[in-house]
Parts: sequence; structure tokens; C-alpha cells
Amino acid sequence: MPDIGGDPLFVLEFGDILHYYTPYTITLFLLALIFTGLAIASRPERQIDIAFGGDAYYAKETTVSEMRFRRFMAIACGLATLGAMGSGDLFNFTLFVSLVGIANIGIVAAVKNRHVLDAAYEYGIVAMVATLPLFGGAALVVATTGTLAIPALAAGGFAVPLVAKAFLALGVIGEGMAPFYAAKAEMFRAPGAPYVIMCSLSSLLIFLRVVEIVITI
Amino acid sequence: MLIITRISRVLSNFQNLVALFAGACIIVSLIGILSLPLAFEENQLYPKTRLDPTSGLYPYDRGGVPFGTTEVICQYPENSPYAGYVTTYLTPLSLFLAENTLYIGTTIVAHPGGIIDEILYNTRGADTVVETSILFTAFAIASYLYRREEE
Amino acid sequence: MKRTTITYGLAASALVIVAAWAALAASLIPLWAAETAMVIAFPVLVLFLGLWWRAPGGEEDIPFIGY
Amino acid sequence: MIEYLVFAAAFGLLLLGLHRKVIARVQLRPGPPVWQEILHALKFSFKSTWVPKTASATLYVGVVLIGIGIWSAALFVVLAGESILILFAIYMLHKIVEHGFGLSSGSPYGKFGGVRSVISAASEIPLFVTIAAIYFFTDSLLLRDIVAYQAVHGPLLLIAPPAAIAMYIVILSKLPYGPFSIVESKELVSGYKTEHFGVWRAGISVIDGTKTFVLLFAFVAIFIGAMPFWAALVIMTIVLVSLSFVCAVTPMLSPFDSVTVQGIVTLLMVGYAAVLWWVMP
Repeated sequence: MPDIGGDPLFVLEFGDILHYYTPYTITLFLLALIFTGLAIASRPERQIDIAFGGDAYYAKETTVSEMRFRRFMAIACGLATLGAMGSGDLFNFTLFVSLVGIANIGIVAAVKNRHVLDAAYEYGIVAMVATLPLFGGAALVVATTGTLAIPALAAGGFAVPLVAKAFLALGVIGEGMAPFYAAKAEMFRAPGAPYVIMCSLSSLLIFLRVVEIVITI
Repeated sequence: MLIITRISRVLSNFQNLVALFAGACIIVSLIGILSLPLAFEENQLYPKTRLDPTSGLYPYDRGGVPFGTTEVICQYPENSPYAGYVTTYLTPLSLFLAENTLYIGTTIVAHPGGIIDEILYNTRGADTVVETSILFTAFAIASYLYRREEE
Repeated sequence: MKRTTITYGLAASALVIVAAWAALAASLIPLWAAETAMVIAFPVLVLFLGLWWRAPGGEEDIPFIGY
Repeated sequence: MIEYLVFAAAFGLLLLGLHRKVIARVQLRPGPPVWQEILHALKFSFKSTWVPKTASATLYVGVVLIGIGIWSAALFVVLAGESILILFAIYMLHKIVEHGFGLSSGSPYGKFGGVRSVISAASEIPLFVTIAAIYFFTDSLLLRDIVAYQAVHGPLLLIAPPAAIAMYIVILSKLPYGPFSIVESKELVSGYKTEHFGVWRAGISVIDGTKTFVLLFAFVAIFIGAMPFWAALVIMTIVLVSLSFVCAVTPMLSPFDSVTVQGIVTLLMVGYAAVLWWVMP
């Protein structure tokens, strides 16, 4: 069992796949849970904009249908993050991560704002392309070691190639858009607070998790 | 102009995003190519030695007796005691097709009792669930955007 | 929020903290359980203490949009 | 337990007050008294409080609770000698709390603060390279193991100085008035804090105090090792004063430049980690 996040507290047996929770991943899991709860419970903010050239201002309203859809996507994103936090299997992890990427696009895709949609489009392309290094990394791991189970890999005795780790990290970076901040900053102009926050939360969390995985395996 | 300002001007434009990511992918791939060859681990879920192009089940034939058992390498055999059984899970109709024609391998995923789905459900349960969730989410986004056009 | 709600909230969070502290001192619960209780109750205590000091809230208004 | 939390918040606020004082003296100003930040926290907690009309009320209040909660948890993690990964995860998630503060109110200033916080999220990566570099030496990320390693081999500050510098920069980026403190720079009024007034602002003060204490305490524990508590407090104060000198004499970078500079630091750290990986058995 991996121990860099502390000793595992809880192991969920799920067929040939284990879900395990160390103090580290359970912290991440709980935070994802809390923010998903907030996304469900909160009403969206009404963003105030100042009319240019005067002292007039107006509040942007989020329509009900848009709010429903974005809330649905935020919840999907939260659930995918929850899955990625506990997964003890590399392939499952990559699947959850790509689900996070798609749900992130969904959260902003409903916004009717050209700048936001432009940024979301660029982000979407990167999120799609990033599945290649992501699954490629998992495939390299299984080809060179014959197993995908993180606890088994962590137990040692396997030589996981460095490039597989690099691919995994790069894939997660692409899905979560972590260091390529430009598009994410544009996307955050979208009104409706609790939903956009899920974009950033999920990408940070999957990034934190992949750091643990890469150090462990 | 400082070099730092130049770099940040490139980074801050989200139109350059795809190019930057592609660049990162190329660099990592080059490292990967330089680190070749990587050793291949033979000891995997299905034995790779028994592939038989003449079988009606090709390329899904992984050995084993229909309605009997077969050996599947599991990570946690104690959690999935029935894993071996499903490799040979075929309906009688499929078995008939497999024995008499060469086509079952091409239709295998699309008909009830398809081997691959069954193997996945039994050995790697969450995979199939998450894969379909990804598709479902993508469809949900597409249909929402399509219906918004009509408003 | 009403004055009584705030008093109850403050009392509840203070009670949780005292109970967790006492139970830990008597070694009834493990350290992590006491810490979890603290982590949950302490933020509530901070906010409710402030609200309790100055419970009457103002009217809702629009945010600050410039001088 | 509770006394640790109260002490950490109060001492952290005191350190922040000292921070302002040192900056002021370096810039030849009198500066506020050292306990100014504690007075601030008390003052805000006496102010009348409500939620703005345009805000997403649940989130608006919820992030304050979450912010205090995560840093309390971080304090316990450091005190118990648990995995420093948890500590750094909490540090990263503080970003999300910042987003929550900035975006929940509907105010354009808060929004800009939140967007800048998103931009600067890219600059937190030196942390992970720091973690990797430490892991090469200690083979464990549990704080108690790291402390035990230092008891045998001497402080990591001398063994792996680049990692210490990277974490120093990371702490620097969390202090107010530093070169990387773009999220609360003054053209945004108070950045993400703009719309949180009254009790909510007092909550932010508690977050800031605990955060400063935890980060400095962790720095001392990770890079210098075990020592009596009072000695740790003294060294934390010294580290903070050195940080204040840096803050006092450097201008604030523009948002994207700030991220670029930190990105370059990350690249240097990756190089360092690669060298370690090559050299270490």
C-alpha cells in the first residue's frame, strides 16, 4: 500500500479494482464532497457589471434552464472528482480524469458570452488532445509492468518507466489546464459562482492526486 | 522589453494554448522515444500466446472452454472468484456461430453476451460505468447546446 | 438571523469543542476524532461569536462598485 | 487543541502585524503598531454584518467556514507530524477558497481578485518539485520521518538548499505586499476580500493568521528540524522578518509576469530534481 499520504484508512474492494483512502486522499475526497454540496445548495451569484462611460450598473441574471444545466454539469464534475480521488486503478483514474475534463467544458459551455466560449473552445481542444498522453501513460504502465493496480505498483518490484509517469502528469495537466492558466482565467469571467469554481477545484484535485500517484508508483 | 514580459505575453494569450500543449507533448514524446526500448511484460490479463487467426472468435479468443473455466490473471483473485468463467461466456447461439462461421469476432461486442463486455464488467467493473458516463456527459452537453439553438 | 438562533449556534459549537476536549482528556475518543470535531466546530464558533457580539444585521445591499 | 488554534491564529496575526511594521520601517514610514492585525480582526467582528443582495449566499458564507476549517486541519496535520502532502494539498485548496471569496459576491472587484487567483494557481507548482526533492532524500513524506531524518543527517536547509528556496518563494507569494501578491493588489480595492466585511472579514483574518503560522511552522519543521517550541517561534519570526525585507524592497510584478517568474523557478527546480534523480542511488 502506498504510504506517502499516510497509512490507508479504508479499502473498498470492487471486483478486481481496489478503491483506497489514505489520510491524504480522504482530505481531498472530503473537500470535493463539500464543494459539490455547495454547488448543489447555492443559488448562482448575480454578477454586477458597470456600464462603460457612466456610473450605471446592471446585474446579470442566470436563467433557470442555464442554471439547471450548469448545476448538473457541476455535480457530474464533482462526482468524477470524487471517483478520481479514491481510485486505486490507473485506468479508472484516467477515465475519471477525462470525465472531469468534459464536465468542465460543459460547465462553461452553457454561458452566452463570446469570450468565455472562445476560451472554452480552446480548452476543449486541449482537453481532448490530452486524453492521448493520459491513456498512453496508463497503457505504457500496463505494457511494461502487466498491472494497473496502484497498490500493487506501490508495493515495488516494478520498473515503471519515467516517460509513463511524465505522460500521466502531462495528460492530467491538459485535462485540468493547471499551468496553462490563460483559458481558465477567461472561463472564470462567466457569471454563476459555485459552478465555475468546480472547474478549478476539480483540476486542482486531480493534479494533487496525480502527484501522489506519480511519486508512489 | 524584458524576456520575462515576452514570455508572459505568449503565455497569457489563450489562442496559443493548443500550440503550447502540443509543444509539451512533443518534448515528453521525444524523451519517451529516447528511452526506448521499454521492456514488455508478458504476464497480463489474457495470455497473448494463444491467439489463433483461424478461430471463429478471432481476435477475442483467449482460450478456455465455453461453459467451462479459463485462466485469467487477476490482481486480486480473492475479490473476483468468478473472473475466469466469463471469458467463455457465450450464449448457445453465439457458440453455434463461433463454431460454424468466421463472423462472430466482428459482431461480438454488439450482441447480447458479447465476451468483451462481460469480461470488463466482471474483472474491471468501474471502467465500463465511467466510460458510458463520459459518453453520456458529452451527449448531454451537445444536446443542451443544440436545443438552445432552437430557443 | 435571529438572536436566539445565533445564541444556539454559538452554544452548540462551544459545546462540541468542550466535549471533544474533555473526551480527549479522559481518553474516551482517539486524537483524530477530537481534531475532526475541532476542525468542524472552530469555524462555526468564530463566525457565531462575531455574530453574537453584533447580531442585528443591516439591510441587503448591492456590492461596492467604485468610488 | 482549541488553545493551539487560538494561539496559532493570534500569533500568526501578530507576525502579519510585524510584517507590516518591518516593511514600513524599511520604507522609512512609522507604520502601524505590531498588534494592528489582531485589532483588525476584533474590530471587524464587532461590525454589523449582512450578505450582499447579488451574492450566492450559501457559498458566500460557506467559504469562510471552509477556509478556517482547512487551516485548522493543516495546523493539526503539522503538529501530528502527518504527511506534508496533506499540508500542501490544503495550501493548494486555499486557492479554491480564494476563488470562492472572489466569485460568490457578484462584485466586479471580487471577480477580478478571483480571476487573478486563478491565474496565480499556476505558480503553486514549485511546491511539488520541493516535495519531490525532499522525497529523494528522506524516502518518506511524513513530517515525523522528515524530522527524524534531520536529527541524523542535519537540517535539510543545508542538504537541499534549492528546495528550501522554492518553499521560501511559495511562502512569499502568500504574504501580503510581496512581489507575487497579485490577488490582493490595491488596484482591485482588496481583491477577493473586497465584499467580505464585518464578521466574514474577521473570519478572513483568522484564516490569514492561521495560514501564516502554519506555513512558517512547517517551513521550520521541514528544513531545520526538531527543536523546542519557543525556538521554533523565534526562528519563524526571523524567517518572517527576512520575508518582510524582500517584500519591502521589491515592486509587485504584473499578474502574468508574476506567474512567468514563478514558472521559471519551477523549471529550475525541475532541473534540480532531475539532477538529484540522476545522482542519488
